[in-house]
Amino acid sequence: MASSPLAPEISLNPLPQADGSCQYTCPTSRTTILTSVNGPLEVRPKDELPSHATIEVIVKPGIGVAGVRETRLSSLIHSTLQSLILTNHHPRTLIQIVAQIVQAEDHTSLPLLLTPLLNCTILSLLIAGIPMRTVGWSVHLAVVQGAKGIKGVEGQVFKLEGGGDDGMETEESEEVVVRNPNSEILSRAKSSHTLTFSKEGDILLIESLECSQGSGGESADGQGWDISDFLKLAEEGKRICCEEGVEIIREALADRKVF
Amino acid sequence: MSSLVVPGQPLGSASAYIPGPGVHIFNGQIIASLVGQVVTTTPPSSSSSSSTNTTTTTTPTPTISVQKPILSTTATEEPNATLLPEVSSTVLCRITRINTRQATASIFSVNDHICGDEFQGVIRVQDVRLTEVDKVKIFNSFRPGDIVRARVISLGDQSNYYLSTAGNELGVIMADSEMGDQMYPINWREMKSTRTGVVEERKVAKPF
Amino acid sequence: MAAKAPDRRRNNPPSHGTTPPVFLSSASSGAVKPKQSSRPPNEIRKIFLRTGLISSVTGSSFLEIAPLKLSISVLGPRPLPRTSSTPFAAQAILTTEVKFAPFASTVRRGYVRDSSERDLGSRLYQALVGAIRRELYPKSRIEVVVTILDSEDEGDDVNTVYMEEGKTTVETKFWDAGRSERALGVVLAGCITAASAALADAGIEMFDLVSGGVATSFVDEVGLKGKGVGDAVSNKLYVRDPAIAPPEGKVPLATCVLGYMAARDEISELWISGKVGTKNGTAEMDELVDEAIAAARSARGVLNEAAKERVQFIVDKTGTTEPLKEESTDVQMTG
Amino acid sequence: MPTLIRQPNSGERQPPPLTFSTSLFRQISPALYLQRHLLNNPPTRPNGRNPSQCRDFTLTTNSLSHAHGSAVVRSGDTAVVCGIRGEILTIAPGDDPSRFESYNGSPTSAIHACGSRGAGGASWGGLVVPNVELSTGCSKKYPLGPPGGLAQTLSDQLHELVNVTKLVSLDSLRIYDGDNDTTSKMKIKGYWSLYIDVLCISLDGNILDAAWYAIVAALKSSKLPFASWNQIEERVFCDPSRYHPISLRQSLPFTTTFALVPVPASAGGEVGEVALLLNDPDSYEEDEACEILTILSTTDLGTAQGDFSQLSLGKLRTRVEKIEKRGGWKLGISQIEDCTQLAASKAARYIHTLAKEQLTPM
Amino acid sequence: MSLDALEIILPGDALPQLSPLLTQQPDQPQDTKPRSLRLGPGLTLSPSTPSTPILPYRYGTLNLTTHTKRPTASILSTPRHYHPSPNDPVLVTLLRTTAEQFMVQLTPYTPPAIIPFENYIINNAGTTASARKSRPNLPIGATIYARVSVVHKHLEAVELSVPGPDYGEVISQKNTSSTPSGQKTKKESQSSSSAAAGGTTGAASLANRSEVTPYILTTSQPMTKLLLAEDTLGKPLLSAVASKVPFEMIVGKNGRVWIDAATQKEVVKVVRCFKEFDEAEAWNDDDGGLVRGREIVGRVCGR
Repeated sequence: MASSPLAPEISLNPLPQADGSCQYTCPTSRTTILTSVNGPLEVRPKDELPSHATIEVIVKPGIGVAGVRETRLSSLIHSTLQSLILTNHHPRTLIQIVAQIVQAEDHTSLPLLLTPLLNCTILSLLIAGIPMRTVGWSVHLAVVQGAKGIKGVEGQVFKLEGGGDDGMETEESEEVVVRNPNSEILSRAKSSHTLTFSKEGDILLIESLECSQGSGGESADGQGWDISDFLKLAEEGKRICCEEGVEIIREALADRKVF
Repeated sequence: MSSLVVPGQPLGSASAYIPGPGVHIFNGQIIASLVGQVVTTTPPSSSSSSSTNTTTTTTPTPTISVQKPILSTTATEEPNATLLPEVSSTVLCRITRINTRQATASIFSVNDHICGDEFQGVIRVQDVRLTEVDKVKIFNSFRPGDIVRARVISLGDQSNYYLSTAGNELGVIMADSEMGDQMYPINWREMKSTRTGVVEERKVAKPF
Repeated sequence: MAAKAPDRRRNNPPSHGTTPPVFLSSASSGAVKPKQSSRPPNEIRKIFLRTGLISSVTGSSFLEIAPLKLSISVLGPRPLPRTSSTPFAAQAILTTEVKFAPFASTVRRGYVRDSSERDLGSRLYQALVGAIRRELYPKSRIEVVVTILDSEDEGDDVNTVYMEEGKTTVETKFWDAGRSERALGVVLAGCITAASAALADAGIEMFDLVSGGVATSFVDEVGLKGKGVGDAVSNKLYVRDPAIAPPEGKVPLATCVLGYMAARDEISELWISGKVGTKNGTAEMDELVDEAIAAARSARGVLNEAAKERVQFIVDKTGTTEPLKEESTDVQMTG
Repeated sequence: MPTLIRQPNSGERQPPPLTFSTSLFRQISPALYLQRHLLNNPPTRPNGRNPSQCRDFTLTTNSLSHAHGSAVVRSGDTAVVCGIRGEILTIAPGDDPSRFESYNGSPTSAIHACGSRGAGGASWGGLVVPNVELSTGCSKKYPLGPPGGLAQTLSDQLHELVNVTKLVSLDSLRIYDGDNDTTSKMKIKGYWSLYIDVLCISLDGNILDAAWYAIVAALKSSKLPFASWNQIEERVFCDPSRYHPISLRQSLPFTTTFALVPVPASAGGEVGEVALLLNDPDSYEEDEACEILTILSTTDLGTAQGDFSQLSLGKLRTRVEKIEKRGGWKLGISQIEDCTQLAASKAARYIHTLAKEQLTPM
Repeated sequence: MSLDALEIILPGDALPQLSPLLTQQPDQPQDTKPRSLRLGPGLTLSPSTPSTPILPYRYGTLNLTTHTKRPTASILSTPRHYHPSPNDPVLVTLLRTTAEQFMVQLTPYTPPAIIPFENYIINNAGTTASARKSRPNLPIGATIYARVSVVHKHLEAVELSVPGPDYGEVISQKNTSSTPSGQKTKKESQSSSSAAAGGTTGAASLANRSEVTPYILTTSQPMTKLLLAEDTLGKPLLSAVASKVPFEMIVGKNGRVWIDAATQKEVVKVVRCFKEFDEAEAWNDDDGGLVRGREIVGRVCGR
């Protein structure tokens, strides 16, 4: 069903017992996430909110025990979902989201994991029929300096200004943006931007950070990027999420018979 | 301006004063139990019923108490108010859960003072109003999110205070409608939404 | 710190663990002598105590005695946790927590409470529980949380190694039996005094303020040889609020720490460790306890001033008409 | 006490107004109380500051006797103590030290390239280990006990900040064999591992900025003893007489945090909601905010000494190293632009206070 | 956007088809009251965005019924979880009896629902169960067929009611020769199809047999919808099964089906047909599960 090589492989409701579940594999960053959503359930008295549903997000790592990094991932997802889900429909209940990182190149790299986690969670919320205000989609863009030898899937690598031909040949010193890069490209990237937009184009989550290499100290003095570059990138991210992202969702849901 | 006293400081003999708040009695002495100013209030010299039972016929015995001034600022709420709901104190609370037998609420202010923490109280169905107690429906009296003025009728069990709204000036003083717009009271059992004009049933407190 | 299991809820150090730095000082400079405190034995060190610094809790205080710095916060009468199965509590339940900051002592302490911290916590509970009028606050709990930011250097010389022509000897010059009790004693006394100030600041009614006092009995080093335990030792020196290094040529015998209610003249908590002779009944012990009480009484003076100072500040402020904007009272931490 | 009358905005018969004291009104409907403040123009805030004004802060460094470096930062009612302790990491003979050489392979992985996760254990860290402790009775909202969600998120954010900014130069943490003044490639015998422990004394919102400023100030003021490998004892020993500072970046990065509060604004007839940016929110504003925006930026003020505050910040080049925006959907992307201006002015004040503190070391 | 029913609506989509219903039709005479639009499940009012007054909050297809005198719009979708809505027929199990109501289990992992005694009507005369003597003593775990009466997000429990003798406790009619006083067994439910497709007639033949315990099967929401719509969606499967094995069934919208047949073996056969059909998600096929249904029944019921 993956119309373009960039589109993720999505299988809906792989888990029969869960209210809503989804398995999401990003072909380019080779990350696979399995999310299950259950709700509205009975909530523990101490987590109960008088007029809202409590959203609980649990991220389970691929290796080992959930640590500080997983708690941060679940708190980022929780704050994004807080603005998507209509929690006043089911007050004093619990909406529980469990996301298992099935396969990832680097199990602790936040940018590599955040985008697949968000997309997979949104899809399984839709399937579970949890009341939502709107739908969102996330994309991970990496800015790479000197893009020689980056073998990306067709359409994955593009230049910002003109966004012109996304052919493979790129000059040496030129800055290029790679969509949903894998761990190897990310390690050579200058900066990584995880952007999540809602269907109407409102921005839900930004997680952009500098990721050049080096042993720190004075050698890292010149790093950082200008805010105007970021704004251009955000526009591009918005286009990708609002147009392609929503299309992917509609396509995924289309083949499920509804009656 | 009287000087400040420290807990443990004797203030006078127990026979000379009636102990008010902030003091305690220890082998015949009135001892301060708070850091603050000593305040002696003498009851009105006219023979009020309380003074008849004191044996001394001379000046009525003053009550002595120590008051710790509260840092009440508009910017921060009073952090030092160590207030606990006591029996028969009027409290403001927010309804958190309702079922057919009782409404659970969280108390955030006692006698118009904000208390530092929120205590949990329960309004049982038989304490909602004075008249026709058995025909009361909790669902038509309170809704989660309503602000209710109630009176503490007992310390209750270990996690709940027992509250009652039996009284005209007790009940819902502020509520949002089903759609979430503010509502204002039109009579003692109905409130009207400001935006849509929808009427909803509540046990309303008399506004003035 | 040995490579124990990683803490799931915190950032962990590198996998094969790290060890505290060990100092190698050449023998020629000799062990550096800890500077002798010049104050007379019956005088306690200067106490810096201020209350009401944390606005988001009911009561708080900050205490500093030379190296020891600790911050206390009191969370006023709070509701009992809803699901607690405790029966109806007619009076407030007091809970005390004492925690050293990881950087507070020479050897870095972890985040999980060790035995000495739990011990301090229970002793602080004993000292305070009697003084609070708990029957006024039924069905509630009062939490006293102590964070020790900097403490005595009770282990300073432990990790100094002395190199003598190629042979390194690990020789601890100043480790004696009563050292850790003296250090923890000073910390406990500070906690008791500061906790009473915080409780007073929180406006919680108390029978009396509790101040902490420490005293140690020393005896001449030479006089001790050949004497069995318990023999009457004549020239005993009592030092109130002892510093970590014993006075010149003296060896510590016993240390006494107590929580003392000056107005009621009652001891709420007493802890004596070391050697106390019982030759002539409890005379020796009484002397030591009297010294500690004297130390506690002088600490009580500072405590009264600190408690009043905050209320005086409010009285002056509320005396004025314009709504009070509580400006941030900053903390001057002297080095 | 001034009474704020809560008027229903329409309805044919004017119902009796409800009057509450300010603090009661703030307790009953906190969101409305904040909106009432932000709606009058110029918008004011309950704590008396204007929306783009951050709290004034005080800094004291090196006031702890057992830490290699320490800083106390108090910004409004948020007070934070940061202590830095260095410990020795001895490289096992067979082990390859190169994994400590760079700020690890993938940009934000908290773990070094090899063996990132012990079997079944949580992740092992790099050389610089920051941690935040909130269960010190710093606020009624934060229960005692093991670190909860907020403390763990903060610890991870600080770890990521250390990795992203690459503040500490890793080669200043190396321990060589014998005296290392000869810069030839000496055999590396061990590393300094820095434990950065941030204790929150009082919590009133926006603890990330205070914690990061305390870490930068503590690192700037810390001194490590000179360590070298001792052949005889096969161990690393330190010299009590020779201390050296840790070498950091010249242009210091700082974080600035904003809270976005939805305010009803009838823009163009349509009653929509616009988000108002509040700089340096306190805990009340943080609770009411729908979004939190944090910007990590470096502003090189150049060598211009003198009083920083008059510098017109427009011409200074501010480079952004991290943006984190979470929750809500009201932030206009263009609003981030004027956030970087505010970040630059705050950075100037941070550097100014730090310089003043360094000149008068304890 | 054409009103094609199969087009997927996502939460937050604008719904232009509804706007003509909301605004006063220009051609309608002014005096007629504007026909108000009733919103069914899936749609909600969103006052904060006046440009799109009606907001879908679930994905699915738009179901607009304008022919009735009050047009209703809703989003048709089959979430996996049963969301109770008023007067749904449901099969519940009794958890415990309190002073004034029965506590019953409607769906797993949610707070128990309640049947107040005054809603429990035990005979045609309408006498309720509130009087002690007229209250049926239902054993714990008894299956009750009831209807949802009050659902409200603030009410802690969903309120059910037993509107008449056709509802109440479900006892297989066969092995209790004399029915307990006043308690009608549920024999002919509106969805029982035993006599439907030419199988052996009526319940009489079920009367005189050895001990047979009926089976309560938990089915997915789509399967429940299929079983409830006997003559449309459910026709292929039910007719296939009924042709082989006469059986009696009561379907609760909360995803529970009570199945009874002449012998225990037949009960098991019917249960296995339904279970395999559900697990194979045959209701998702284009032919409504006709082919696969028949194949499953053939395999399960043999000859």
